[in-house]
Amino acid sequence: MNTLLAVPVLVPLLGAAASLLMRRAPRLQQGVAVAALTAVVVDTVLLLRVTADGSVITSQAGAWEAPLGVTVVADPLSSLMLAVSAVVLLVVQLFAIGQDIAGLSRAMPQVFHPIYLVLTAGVCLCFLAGDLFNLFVGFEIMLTASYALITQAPTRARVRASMIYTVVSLTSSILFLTGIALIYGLTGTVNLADIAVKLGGAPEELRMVLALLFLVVFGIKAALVPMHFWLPDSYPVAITRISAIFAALLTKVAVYAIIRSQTLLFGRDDISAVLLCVAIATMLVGIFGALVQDDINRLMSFALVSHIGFMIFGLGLNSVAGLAAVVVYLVHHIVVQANLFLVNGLIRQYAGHSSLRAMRGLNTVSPVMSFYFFIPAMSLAGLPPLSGFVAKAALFQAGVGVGGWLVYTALAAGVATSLLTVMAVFRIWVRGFWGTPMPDMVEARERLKRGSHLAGLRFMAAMTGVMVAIGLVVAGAAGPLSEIAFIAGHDLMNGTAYIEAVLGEGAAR
Amino acid sequence: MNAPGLVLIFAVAVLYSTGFYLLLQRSLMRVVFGIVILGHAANLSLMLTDHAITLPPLLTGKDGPISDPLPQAMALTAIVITFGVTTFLLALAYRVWLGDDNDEVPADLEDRRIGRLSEPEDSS
Amino acid sequence: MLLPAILALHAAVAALLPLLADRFGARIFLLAGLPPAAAAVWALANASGILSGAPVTAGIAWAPALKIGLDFRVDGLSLAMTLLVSGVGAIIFGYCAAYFRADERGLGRLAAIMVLFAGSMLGVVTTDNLFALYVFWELTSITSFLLVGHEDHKEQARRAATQALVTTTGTGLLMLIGFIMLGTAAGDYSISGLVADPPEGGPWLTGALVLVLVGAFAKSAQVPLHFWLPAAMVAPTPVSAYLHAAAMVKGGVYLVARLAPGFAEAGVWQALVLSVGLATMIVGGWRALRQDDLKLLLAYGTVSQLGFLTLLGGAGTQVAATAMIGTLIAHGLFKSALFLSVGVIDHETGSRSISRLSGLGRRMPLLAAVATLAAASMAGLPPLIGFAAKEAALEAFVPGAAPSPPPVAAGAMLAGVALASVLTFAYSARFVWGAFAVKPTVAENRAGAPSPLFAAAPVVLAALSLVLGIAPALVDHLAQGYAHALPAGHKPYHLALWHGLTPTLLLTVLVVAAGVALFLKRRAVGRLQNAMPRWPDAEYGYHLFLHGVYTVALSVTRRSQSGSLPVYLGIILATILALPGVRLVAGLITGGIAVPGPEDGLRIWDSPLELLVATVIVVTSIATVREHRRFPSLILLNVVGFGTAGLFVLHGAPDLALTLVLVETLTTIILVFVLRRLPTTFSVRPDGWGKRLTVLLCTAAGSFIALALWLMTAARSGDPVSTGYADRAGEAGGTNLVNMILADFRALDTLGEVVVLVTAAVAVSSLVLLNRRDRVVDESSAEPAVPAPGNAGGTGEDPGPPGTGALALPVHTAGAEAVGGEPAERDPRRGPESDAADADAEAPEAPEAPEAPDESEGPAGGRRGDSEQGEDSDDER
Amino acid sequence: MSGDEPARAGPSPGRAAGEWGRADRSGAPPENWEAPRERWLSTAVRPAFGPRSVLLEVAARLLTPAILVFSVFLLVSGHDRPGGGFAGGLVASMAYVLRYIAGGRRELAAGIPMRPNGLLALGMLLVCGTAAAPLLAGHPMLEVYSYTAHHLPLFGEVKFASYLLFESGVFLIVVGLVLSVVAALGARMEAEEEEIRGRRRSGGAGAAKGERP
Repeated sequence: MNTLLAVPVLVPLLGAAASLLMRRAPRLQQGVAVAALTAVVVDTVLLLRVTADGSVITSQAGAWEAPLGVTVVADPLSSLMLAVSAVVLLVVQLFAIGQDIAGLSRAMPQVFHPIYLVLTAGVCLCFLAGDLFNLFVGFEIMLTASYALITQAPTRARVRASMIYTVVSLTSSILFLTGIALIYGLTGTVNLADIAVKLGGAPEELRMVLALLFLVVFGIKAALVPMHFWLPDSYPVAITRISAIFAALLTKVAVYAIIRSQTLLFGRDDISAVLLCVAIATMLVGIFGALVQDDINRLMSFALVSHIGFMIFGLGLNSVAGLAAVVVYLVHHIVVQANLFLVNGLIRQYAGHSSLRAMRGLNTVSPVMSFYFFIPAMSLAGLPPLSGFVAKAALFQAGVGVGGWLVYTALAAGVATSLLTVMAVFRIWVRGFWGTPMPDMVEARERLKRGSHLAGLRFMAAMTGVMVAIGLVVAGAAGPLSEIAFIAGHDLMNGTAYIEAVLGEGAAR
Repeated sequence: MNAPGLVLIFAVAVLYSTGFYLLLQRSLMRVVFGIVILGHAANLSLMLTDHAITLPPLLTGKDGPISDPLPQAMALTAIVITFGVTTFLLALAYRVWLGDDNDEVPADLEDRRIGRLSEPEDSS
Repeated sequence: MLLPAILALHAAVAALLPLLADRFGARIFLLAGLPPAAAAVWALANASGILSGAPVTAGIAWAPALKIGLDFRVDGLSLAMTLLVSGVGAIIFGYCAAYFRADERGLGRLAAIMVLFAGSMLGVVTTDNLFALYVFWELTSITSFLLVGHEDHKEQARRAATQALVTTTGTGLLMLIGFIMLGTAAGDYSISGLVADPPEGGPWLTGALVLVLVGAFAKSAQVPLHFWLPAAMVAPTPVSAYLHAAAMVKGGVYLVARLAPGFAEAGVWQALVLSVGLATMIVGGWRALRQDDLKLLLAYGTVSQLGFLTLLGGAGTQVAATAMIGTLIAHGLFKSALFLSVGVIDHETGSRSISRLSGLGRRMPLLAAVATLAAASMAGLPPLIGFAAKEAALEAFVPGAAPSPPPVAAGAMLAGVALASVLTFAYSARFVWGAFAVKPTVAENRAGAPSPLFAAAPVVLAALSLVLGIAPALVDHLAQGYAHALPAGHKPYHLALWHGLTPTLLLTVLVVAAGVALFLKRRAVGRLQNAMPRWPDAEYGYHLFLHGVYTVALSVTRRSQSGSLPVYLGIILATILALPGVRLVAGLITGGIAVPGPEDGLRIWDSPLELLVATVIVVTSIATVREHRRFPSLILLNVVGFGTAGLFVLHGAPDLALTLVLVETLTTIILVFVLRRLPTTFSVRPDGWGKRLTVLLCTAAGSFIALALWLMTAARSGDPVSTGYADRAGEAGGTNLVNMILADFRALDTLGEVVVLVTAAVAVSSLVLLNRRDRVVDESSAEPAVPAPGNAGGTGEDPGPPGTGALALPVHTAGAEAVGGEPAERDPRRGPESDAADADAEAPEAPEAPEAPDESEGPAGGRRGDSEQGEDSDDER
Repeated sequence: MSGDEPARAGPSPGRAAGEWGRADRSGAPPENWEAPRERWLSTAVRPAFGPRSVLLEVAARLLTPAILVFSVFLLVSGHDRPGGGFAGGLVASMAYVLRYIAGGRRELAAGIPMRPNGLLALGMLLVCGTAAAPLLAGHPMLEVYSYTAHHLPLFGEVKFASYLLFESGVFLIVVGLVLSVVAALGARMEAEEEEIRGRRRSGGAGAAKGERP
């Protein structure tokens, strides 16, 4: 158990340290990165197997018992998130190596691989943290790595975008720290399970204030409306591999933090009404933003914001089915979002940009790429038989099961958002993929076919294909996935298992 | 008996307020200043979760209540993290200035472009 | 379990086809026809068992926890639909092999999607799980989107495809909600279970049924959602024949018929189904009467017939059900035959316009005969299957013949059906006349007879119409398989050519007479139609919807997404005040949050020293805000830091104070490094409301946090966990607790912290220590899109509208030095200055322009030609 | 950590090129943040601020070993009195910052024993290695092992604990961070500024001889 829980954090960090020493040997760096990520994938899959039955496993860093030392915890939710994230991280890493082979990362200093590994460790630590301050540290690792990554190959646009990104993230970090101070002030502990227990004796109104404060803190990072503005201004500007991983993972980590804090810490108070209102606003504002964008990456970023709203909707239902739906949605969305951004990277190879206003006929230029786009686009739009449909069916089912006028409003917003998502993603298809191909795209294709970049490009395309396949597997494995999701949802609603695993039998009272 | 004195609470309020105000400025350097001040504010908040005037958490055998070491450790961690990140922000600000020759936070161009549209570009 | 295997066969063949297209050309359609043929054969082989009341079932678990399962159940209705969908499908695939040329673009893709469509349709009509039904249902929407948009270089095709997709998926989502409501109410997502044991009535059920019916109506092109179907006629003709005559549009009818046994009694059901069906029937027939394009004529005819089918399927009586199955089969056969005939005509003459066709009856006698036969079936003439079905339909609504609908409604229905039959007869006649007659005003077309293979499919389909008409017992068998589930009428009814001299026969004679008259007076009818006011068009509503959505989207985005960092941060602060802030104030007001009094913690300060240091901090931090010169403000900032360190000392935190002083010193030094490059003063915001509001916002946020801190710490009960550290210090072997926490008790935090430091250090150096030439890396050289020969950076690529790329400005680096030829921003969308963006916004919409000529071809042309009559002149945005 | 070693003044440009530049496949000129750009800096090395002060420079050189010793003391004694890896690292880096301020980037380059990146990587290896080592025995990460030597000459009883390794890693990383930031935001900018100054002059007169008249 100790090893299983330590590997996702320590192995990438060791890899990063080794990789920093190998700046002169990019091949070696790539090898180290792939090895480390593979180890993480294997480890997290094992972790998922252990926790799939709903058991919660813990490890006490430094061997000090729970409220004193830092606890590392894996429950079904965190190990599922870990496993999916690890797989996506690995595939994006391989895509990046493809880009390296194709010579497309010429101008980047050789720090991508170490920082990417640090990002991996940060993401894993966030999912594993059983301690609020440790969660803060995990967030900081992840965010600092993301600051470093978003400024890779700094054009002026990127520098501008990362300024917005960095300052907003720093603000949320400061607020997070403030929140920790408040929680410590009230409870005298930072261990999540311990906080959960001690908050029980605190005045309800103060708990509510904390719940809302933490919703805001994590909501900034999860890009909840009205705190979403920074995301569409920053993600699309980063280079492909980085925007892919950001879009796939970073907001999801924040969503995970929202789920964890709102269920485990503040679960006994009901802020569903706030959550549902936020969800409605997020779904609609996000997708409205997507509809008027001309840049594919920006469109996808707005769609990302919008679909975070779906997850908050599920959380706001405050039921096992709702949480299970969120879990399914998270897994689906991580894979699909990464996939779409990778495809956008491929599109750039043909079009040289990602603007829909000067893009036509990609369908003819590269049928394979169109396929790679179409599948995740359908999935994002929630069309069957892909993972997006499963997630949406789960969510709507949970919503109908709960009922109430606010939930019905949210359902209506969800249906409207789904339709608008269809319109948004198929707008990309109709404008960018259909039509007579632009002459320079055809030229580009011919040049790519002859060029020395072919091997790397093929590798990139293959990795995109792998991601598509993973998306299909998620859809096909909807059975086991939803089963784990329900177990996770049950654990989250209950909380006893988590608290007792950390603090010992009977701690949850 | 835990709550800190009102003077300190007032100091925290002022620190947060000034930090936020600097953060909301367009000048990049003032934004950096804002982050630095907010860092102080957050660390001070952590410290204030504890009794006031007390002995350091050193187990030297002296009598008297010692201060709570955990917020101190967390604040220390936070100070160093803030330092690291602030230096990055500074480098970034420098680079923005290098690119735009302007010590101001630039607005997003695509947002402004869309902001100028009066009609939807396509509705088909 | 054979059925899932056949479905899988569809998918497998679809995956294979694109690979084979290059080698086999249009012949791949013969391969593509195999899965539907297999399905039809399977259905025939199982027919006797199924019709004797033993449905075939199969199931594949998918997500049992979510009640999503691929369950199949083939009963009488499913069998009829399977035979139609797969049987007609197989014939049409054969036709495709002759229709398409080998050099058709995307042939493999087309074939693959058609097979996928066939598979999805088979799924729709055989599945027994509501979710699975939705899955297959939406798959047909998507495949039809791709098929309609097959000729994607035509603007018209793209538009029609999008329209069909938006209409069907939008309503499909409503249907999904309806399904979930039904499933939740019944606790069961199996259709057979739901129909056998429908949930209790009430507003819940009403809502669910309305949602489900909306989805079904949109799919089956019922008024007012019918507009997508005629527009979708831009698809290749075999596709239209398959999707828009035989298969997809029957989906909604099928769903209505499928649910009718369980829900026909519900009030809203009958009202909706009967009124919508009736309206669709008449509107479609009326519009079909005046189309010039043969394909559009058939499309509106299909709309009319779909209304008819909905009416029959929803009526919920045995006779109506019998009539529905009969009409379903009849319509599938004759409408496909007619579409395929139009395809042949189009293929041979290059036109489908009535006003341009003449004398084809002489040139293509076989085709003329076949089409006439099929049209006669459509018109309901004996001895064709269409006649038998229509007789049954009229019989179903003879007042008093069945317990429901009530006599008055039945009378209205009967009149409606009769009127629609008249219209049907008239447009059928007009079709035959328009396609094959010799028109004196039109030059005779010169076209050869089609090849036998080409004509085979319509021949087979028309022949089937005839055979089944002569021997309606075959269809009747199928029909009874479904109808027996419904409440019986006064006497059993069977499809037959001769029932004796019944009132319905008389009605048929009247219908034919009126139809003939209507056809002969077609000019007068045309004038009448032109004279009538234009009805509010649902397509107009669709455009209104789109325009509304985009306008709302734009205004929301324009208002919310300002692109300005201070605004974003201000909104974050406002959110803090609005959520936790308001909650805190509310708690204070209601008394839910206790305010500590003097006896439990309220005090001004703990030592005068504290007051002194706090004053220093307060004064200097406010001074920092007010100071606009760089170095003085830096010094003030420094004092704030040292003041904070002083407070730490007072609070017994020497470690913290030491670290803070060191960090503060270093920060200052590094700030000096950068600050000396920057202007000597910071930019100042003008005084005014904006500034006052900012001050207010920040003060409020700061006060909220401080207040919350005070209240929270005051509310703590019990000791913090950290008291445990002192007890364990001996074990850890040290006396400085803070350091022991950092290096031992909570070393994981420290580990993370140093990782942050490493990352920040690497980030700083990778940001600043770039090579000179890379200092501001060009977008496309960082990720070169296309490494153009002779231009390694790929900077030569500028696919944007001309003029924007040239606006890249040289970048000024430190001081006044300009890096020459700096290709800063190549992305055409992101001009370096707002001027560039302006120019961009005003640039003409290049992508659409070259496609204008395309619109004169294909169905678009037909529709345009039609518009002189004042119809369908929808302003296409 | 070695102290001041004037003998190793300035790595050769070639070595620097290898460290920083080779990885860059563009074939661009190697990046060396510390090696002087000889073309522009043939005669003078400017300190970071103001004119060169020999007194300050000498004082800085003399102080460096003392400061470093003090920082190591802070590092080692951290468990019992204020100090520890952070404070120690910060103090140690202060020594270098002082040298940089006094003597400019060349003076800084002369003083440090290792490139900042190496320090960072080494520190991270130490920290993570210490954290991961207990896993090999199946124990939780970061578990502390200690060994007490009872009869050491001169020192008597001395305890070696694995957290000391951990703290040393922290120490190295803090020094590495400060050095790379100084290198990036201080020395690098300084070099740029000189380059610009030199270019301006060479643009006018065609001869870029030195800094001062």
